[in-house]
Amino acid sequence: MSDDEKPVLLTIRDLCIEGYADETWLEIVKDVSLDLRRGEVLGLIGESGAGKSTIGLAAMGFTRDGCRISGGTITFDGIDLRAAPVTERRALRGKRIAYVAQSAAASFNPAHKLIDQYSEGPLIHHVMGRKEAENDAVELYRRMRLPNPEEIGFRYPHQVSGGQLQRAMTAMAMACRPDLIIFDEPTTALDVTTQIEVLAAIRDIVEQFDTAAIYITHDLAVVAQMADKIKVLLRGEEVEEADTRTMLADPKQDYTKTLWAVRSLQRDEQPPAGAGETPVVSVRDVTAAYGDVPVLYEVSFDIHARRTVAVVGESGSGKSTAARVITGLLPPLSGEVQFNGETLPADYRRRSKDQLRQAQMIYQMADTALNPKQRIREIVGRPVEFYLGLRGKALEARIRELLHLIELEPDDFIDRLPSELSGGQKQRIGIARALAAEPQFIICDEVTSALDQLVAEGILRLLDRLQSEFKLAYMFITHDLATVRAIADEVVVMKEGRIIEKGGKTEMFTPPHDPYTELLLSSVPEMDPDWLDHLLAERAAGRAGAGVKSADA
Amino acid sequence: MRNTKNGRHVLDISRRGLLQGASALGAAALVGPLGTSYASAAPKKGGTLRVGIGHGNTSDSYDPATWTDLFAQTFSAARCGYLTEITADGSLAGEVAESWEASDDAKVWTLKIRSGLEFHSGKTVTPDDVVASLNHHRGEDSKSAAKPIVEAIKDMKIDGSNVVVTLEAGNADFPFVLSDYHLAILPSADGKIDANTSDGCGGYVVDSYEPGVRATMKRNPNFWKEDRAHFDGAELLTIADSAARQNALVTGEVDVIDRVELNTVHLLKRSKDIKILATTGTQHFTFAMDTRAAPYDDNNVRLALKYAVDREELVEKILSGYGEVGNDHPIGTSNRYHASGLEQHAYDADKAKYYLKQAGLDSLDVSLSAADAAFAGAVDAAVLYSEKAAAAGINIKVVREPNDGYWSNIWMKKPFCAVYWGGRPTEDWMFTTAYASGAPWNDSFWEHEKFNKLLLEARSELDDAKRRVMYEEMQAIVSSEGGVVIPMFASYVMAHSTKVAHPEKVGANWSLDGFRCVERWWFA
Amino acid sequence: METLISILFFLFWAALVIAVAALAAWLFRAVIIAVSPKNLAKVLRTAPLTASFGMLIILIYVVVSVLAPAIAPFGEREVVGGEYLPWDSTYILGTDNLGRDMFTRIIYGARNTVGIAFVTTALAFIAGAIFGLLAATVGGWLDQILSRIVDVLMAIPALIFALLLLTIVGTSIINMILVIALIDSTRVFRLARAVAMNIVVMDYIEAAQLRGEGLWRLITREILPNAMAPLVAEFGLRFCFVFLAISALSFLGLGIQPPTADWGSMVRDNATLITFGDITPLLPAGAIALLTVAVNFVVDWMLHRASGLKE
Amino acid sequence: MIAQRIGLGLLTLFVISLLIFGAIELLPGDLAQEILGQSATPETVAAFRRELGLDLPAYERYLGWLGGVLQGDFGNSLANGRPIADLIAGRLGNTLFLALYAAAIAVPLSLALGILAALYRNSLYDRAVNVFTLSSISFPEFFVAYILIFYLAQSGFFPSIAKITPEASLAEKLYRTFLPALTLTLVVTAHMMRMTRAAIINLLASPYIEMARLKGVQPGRLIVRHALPNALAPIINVIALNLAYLITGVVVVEVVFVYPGLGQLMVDSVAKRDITVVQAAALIFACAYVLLNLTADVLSTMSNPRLIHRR
Repeated sequence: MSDDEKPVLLTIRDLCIEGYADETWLEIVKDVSLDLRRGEVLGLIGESGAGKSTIGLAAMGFTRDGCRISGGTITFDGIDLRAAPVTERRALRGKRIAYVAQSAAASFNPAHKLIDQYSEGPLIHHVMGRKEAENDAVELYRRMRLPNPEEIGFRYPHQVSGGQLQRAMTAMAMACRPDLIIFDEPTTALDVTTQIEVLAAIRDIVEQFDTAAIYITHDLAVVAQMADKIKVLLRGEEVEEADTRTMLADPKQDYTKTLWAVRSLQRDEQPPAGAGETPVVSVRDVTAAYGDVPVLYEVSFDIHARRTVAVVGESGSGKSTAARVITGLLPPLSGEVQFNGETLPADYRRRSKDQLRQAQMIYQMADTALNPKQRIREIVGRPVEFYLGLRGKALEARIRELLHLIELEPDDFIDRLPSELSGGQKQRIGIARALAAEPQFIICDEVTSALDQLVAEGILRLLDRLQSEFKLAYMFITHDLATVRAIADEVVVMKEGRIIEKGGKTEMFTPPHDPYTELLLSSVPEMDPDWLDHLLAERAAGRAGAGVKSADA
Repeated sequence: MRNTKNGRHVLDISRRGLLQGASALGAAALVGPLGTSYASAAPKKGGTLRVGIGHGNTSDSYDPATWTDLFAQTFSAARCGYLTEITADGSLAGEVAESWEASDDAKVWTLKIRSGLEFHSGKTVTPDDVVASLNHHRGEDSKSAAKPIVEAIKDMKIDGSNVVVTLEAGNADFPFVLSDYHLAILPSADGKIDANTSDGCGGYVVDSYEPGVRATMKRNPNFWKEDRAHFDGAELLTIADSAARQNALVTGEVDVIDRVELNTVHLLKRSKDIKILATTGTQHFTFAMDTRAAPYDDNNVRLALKYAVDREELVEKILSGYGEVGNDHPIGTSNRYHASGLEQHAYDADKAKYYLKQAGLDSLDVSLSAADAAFAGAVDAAVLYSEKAAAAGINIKVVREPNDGYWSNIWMKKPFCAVYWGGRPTEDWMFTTAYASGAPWNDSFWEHEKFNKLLLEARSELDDAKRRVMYEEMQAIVSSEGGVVIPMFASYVMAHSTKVAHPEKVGANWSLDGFRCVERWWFA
Repeated sequence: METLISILFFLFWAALVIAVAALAAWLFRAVIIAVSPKNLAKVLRTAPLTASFGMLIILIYVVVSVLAPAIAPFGEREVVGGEYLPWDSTYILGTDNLGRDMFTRIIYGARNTVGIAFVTTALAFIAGAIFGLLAATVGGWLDQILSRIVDVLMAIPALIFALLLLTIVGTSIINMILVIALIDSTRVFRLARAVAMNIVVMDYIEAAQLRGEGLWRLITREILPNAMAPLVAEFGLRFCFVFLAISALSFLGLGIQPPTADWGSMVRDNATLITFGDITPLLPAGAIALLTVAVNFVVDWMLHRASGLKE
Repeated sequence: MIAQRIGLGLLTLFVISLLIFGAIELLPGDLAQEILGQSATPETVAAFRRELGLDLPAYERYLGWLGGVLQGDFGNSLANGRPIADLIAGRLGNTLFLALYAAAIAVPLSLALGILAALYRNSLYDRAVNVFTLSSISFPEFFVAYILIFYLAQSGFFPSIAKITPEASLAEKLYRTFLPALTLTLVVTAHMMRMTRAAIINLLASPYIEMARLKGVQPGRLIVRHALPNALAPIINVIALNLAYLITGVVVVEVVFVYPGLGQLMVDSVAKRDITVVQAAALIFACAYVLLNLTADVLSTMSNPRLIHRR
């Protein structure tokens, strides 16, 4: 792909960007430089807050509200984007530099049909007429391998699935045949099986039109498939930059090395519980529905003390619903949930305080799981006060103890508001709140999926430690098989409300698999830059024989 | 005029006018004893008079039994004929009744019905119509506000073109009573009038009527009075908001308005296209005390309260000078037997204190209920009263009551409240209505033996001098012992554009030239 | 030419007023930052000039209301001279229709009006917010019943409803406060319920429910703090609407008891003058408008802070 | 869903009729006393009551009334015997005419002002519009009306009273009712404009707005084409609320401009305790409110492709 002879399209020198926070301007990008040649794909990688998106947007001469470029130059094809007047920059956007956002579902305007949004760029930049643009859209939809390319453009965004939307957005970015596309985490919000399709489609089209691209992601395996060269960022500063293969094989900086090492976290399966041991939680033949829509069909599984059961599946598979049945938020139509052999009332409102205390929950989005108006002291202290009746000094001491347990310095954190915490710290507070009730059983609902890998790893290690310390039983809901590998003892694979397969982790990761499990497992990207090529080739061959169906049909 | 002797009886002209009604309305108006004359400004015909009236309600109707406000009154005065009419100078003229004659005890009245009168519908006005029209207000099932007025009628008989009315007791003022605005003469069939007819025998024929909004009329081509009804047509508009009323006049939307807001009359006066017209008659504003209840049952307290009100200030501030001070009796200077020689009550904190002490009190705490429904500015008047009374050790707590329902819930229910009286054209009528023992509207619940006796005697007394003595004595009694503080007589303040002309003498008995501006006025 | 001069004249005055207001706001902000404790000062530093202007005005109003007897040259109900005296050194703003000092009445009006409006709005918010949050939190039949009741109350025109109720119960200040608060609380209910509906779906509410928290704590500790921002914004507007309601009621003859001075009734009492080009009624009306603008400037700023929108 | 809403609406109407009936019953005094006013004597009042059946127990009268209404007969005005259908038809026409007239000015105006304010937010224009609209809503309606009369009627541009006759041409009607319509416009514009601005600004942080900006969309198009369609639901609701106000809440403006609308009829009828007319008017107002809310809901639904184009 790369070709050093091609002319340089984008040059950024010593870029500094400031963001307005806490009444002052803070530098969020420091002295970043990069060069991008025509047709070249640069992977920008880093954790959240590394300034990836900010740099990506700056490459379009754009800053979000509350940010400003404070230094450096951005030159696109000879145009100084900092000096250029607003109208000139606006004329470039969408026409010569396009953008593909992280969440296509949020970035498509819900009020307009896809094809109208596609045509808008060509129309306002006077590249094509409406009819021409619509025909072009169908062509690009076809190239993006969207089903029903003729017809899909006439749908509204909400009528199209996430993977398809992401492809439609890439098509839209291509509408004016730009010289440069910024991909801002385009597959992060997608299920693994869907991600493959989108990645393949993006790669193809960028190659076909010889478009230069900046590919922003926090997922190394993904960037390995897409980029010609990789730049690693940390807190707004460049760590290192190198050709993709070089970078993967031989990272120079310690930070890069730790990034690379994250994926190696793994824990051995705990010995299975004795046959006579009563499981802490036992889900028995649960069938449940939201109103008239059935979501769970006769689901049964057990969770024993000190063991972690990972419930795996894609969005809509019913894994979160199972958790809601267990917590009593959704009384099942039939079946029951037992706790230490005792049947729990179906509705949480009829459960005793002690029953409620015994089962706690940690949520995926720490942002919405912590009351933004309460201080840490109250968030963590309330369950202690509520369940255990501690007051005054004893309460304070217990809160501090809990904060120690989750490895946060009490003096520093006890009086903060959730908005004053980072994502990982918030999730730790969520864990502390669950621990505060001194439960036997904790449901972890995608607790790491919103976090950077390094942070996620820390959380997983913490959970692991706490489990052995307090003999906890975990139900771990996730779609990420790497996480499963890292923490689970048992795995329950769910699809469309049914359990496809369940068993010990070792067993589950060893073939032969159920075809769906196989699909899930094979879709997890690997660090090998050739992984995607191989997989696609394999599947193309397998499609004729095994008939594995894409989940994103 | 009072001392002119004429005929068998020693009577003055107005007296004779009373007992033997002269049909000569024109004569009365043109060459009346006071020399009232509009010959200098000869009326012109034509134009449509637009009158903005502060009254009028969507629940109004054609039924004379329900008329209460100025809109209905002005409307019916233009549309309907009455048996008698009080002319601009306060004398009585015949209208549907051409003339009348009383028996010596003033008990039997013979009314001669004018011949050749026609309703707008073309039907002739007959004595039957007159009897039916009066009967509409009589009888057990009558829901008419005029019922108390016609209750005195014992019997009515038709005698050719005459209607002979027999009263329960003699009443020298009976023809005056017949001018009451409820007693419009309407066409009848089978002895009953159709209460909802738009017909009438007045100067104007109804074009349209939307209660609470507007009425339009055009001149009755067959109107019998030759020097009246100069306008081609008239439009009466309900404009309840006083600012809107003034603006309508200022912007030329209407030609005449009534009830000019006194707050701003000085500003309105500045306009050279607008003239203010004020007449002082019998309208007076009062604060009525329940004389049955403590502390008002003690006349000393009542006197203290009478001396604690600054009448001049009220006239100046509440009426903007458009009025006269009252002397705690309801007979105004325009009444025939006004007692001009009585000592005038005036603000005197020491006297008030003195009377308070007489009542054995050092200070007095009372609540005074008021609402602008009582009269415009009643609440302000109460506030001023309260301010001044404080100096005499009387603490008046002003209670603003809702306008809505004031007459049914506050008046005659609360022991001390503001009241409005349009007044009555005769002393007897006024006293009988509101001061006689047991009268339904005796709002001070006042009982005075001597007063009641005098009232009865005066009613059927035909000797004018004797009547005067009696009525003056009654005024003195009411003033010094009555239960009503009457601080002021309010003028009717109207405004009209300079395009409108009216006779020099304008009726003071009611607003808008005794309701009759449509009939009496013209465009200059 | 003359119009041009008058326009220029007007613009000059407008610019001058704005400049003085801005300067006052700036000085005020500097002063309160200096005298506030550190945390507060940090927040105050973010206040735009409009907001500090608003705070200045509100502070002035509060001071004037509290110190009314000390500031006012005459007594609230004292008749000091002839009616409608012009502005001069004794009667700074002239006298009213009964010869009471206008300036004094406006100062006392601040006390009565602001007090009544505050109590009314506070009541409306207490009732409306409690029921609104309750409906959203409990849901089900309680929500249905409360919502239907509010629907019914809102479907009756507010002014006519107030007229009916006040005629039934009588027009004391207490009754007026209660009636206006009742009518306003239906609007607050709708808002509180809508806002709370968005909050109750949050995970932290679920967490609290699963913990077994009681309704009262759920509402007061978990939901209310998060619903404050839109409620406060609504409070700002509703607060000012109370003046209007009182004013409209006095138009229908159901105002505040005299001789109590309140701006709504003062506007009404003197309103006719405006049709003669006399600006007297503009004084109380302007006092209301200034307060409305001031309150909303502050509210806008608070909302802005709460939304975290950086512009 | 619509059928359910209509059912609920009918229930609301029924409850309102009960409520209003009860309220009128509770009002001190009755029709007989109010009609006769100061001239009422016990005898005449009794006769009046007998004739109108006011001496019957309240529930009998209510049931009688309800029976009539269910058969489509609203009965006659108790006060003057006119059929209520006739009485109200003309008034309703007038009310709707004025409401639509005012809405025809106010809605486009407030949308335009709101959009411009969102587009140039925090600019001088935005602040000026903000202050102006806040001031205009903090003036009582009648006061706004008087000011307009002073400037526009006394100088002869427009008539000060909105006297309309059935035979007047449309142009004349529009001319004669211009001032009341303008007054109402000033009263409702601020609210709608502020909501439009807020609804749009609310969306400006959305990813799809950023996306549109990154496509090179100009600010005007950004607001109109990308933000506005998604802000329609709250805007429609505010418009519906204000339309409901224009129909039900304008009694003060009707009084000032002597415009024969329903509000005035209802206030008059309340004053006279003419219960049948009050009931009919209240039901019409409630109907307008319910229907407008229903329409707003349907329109909001239709403005949201997610709700009309199901998957």
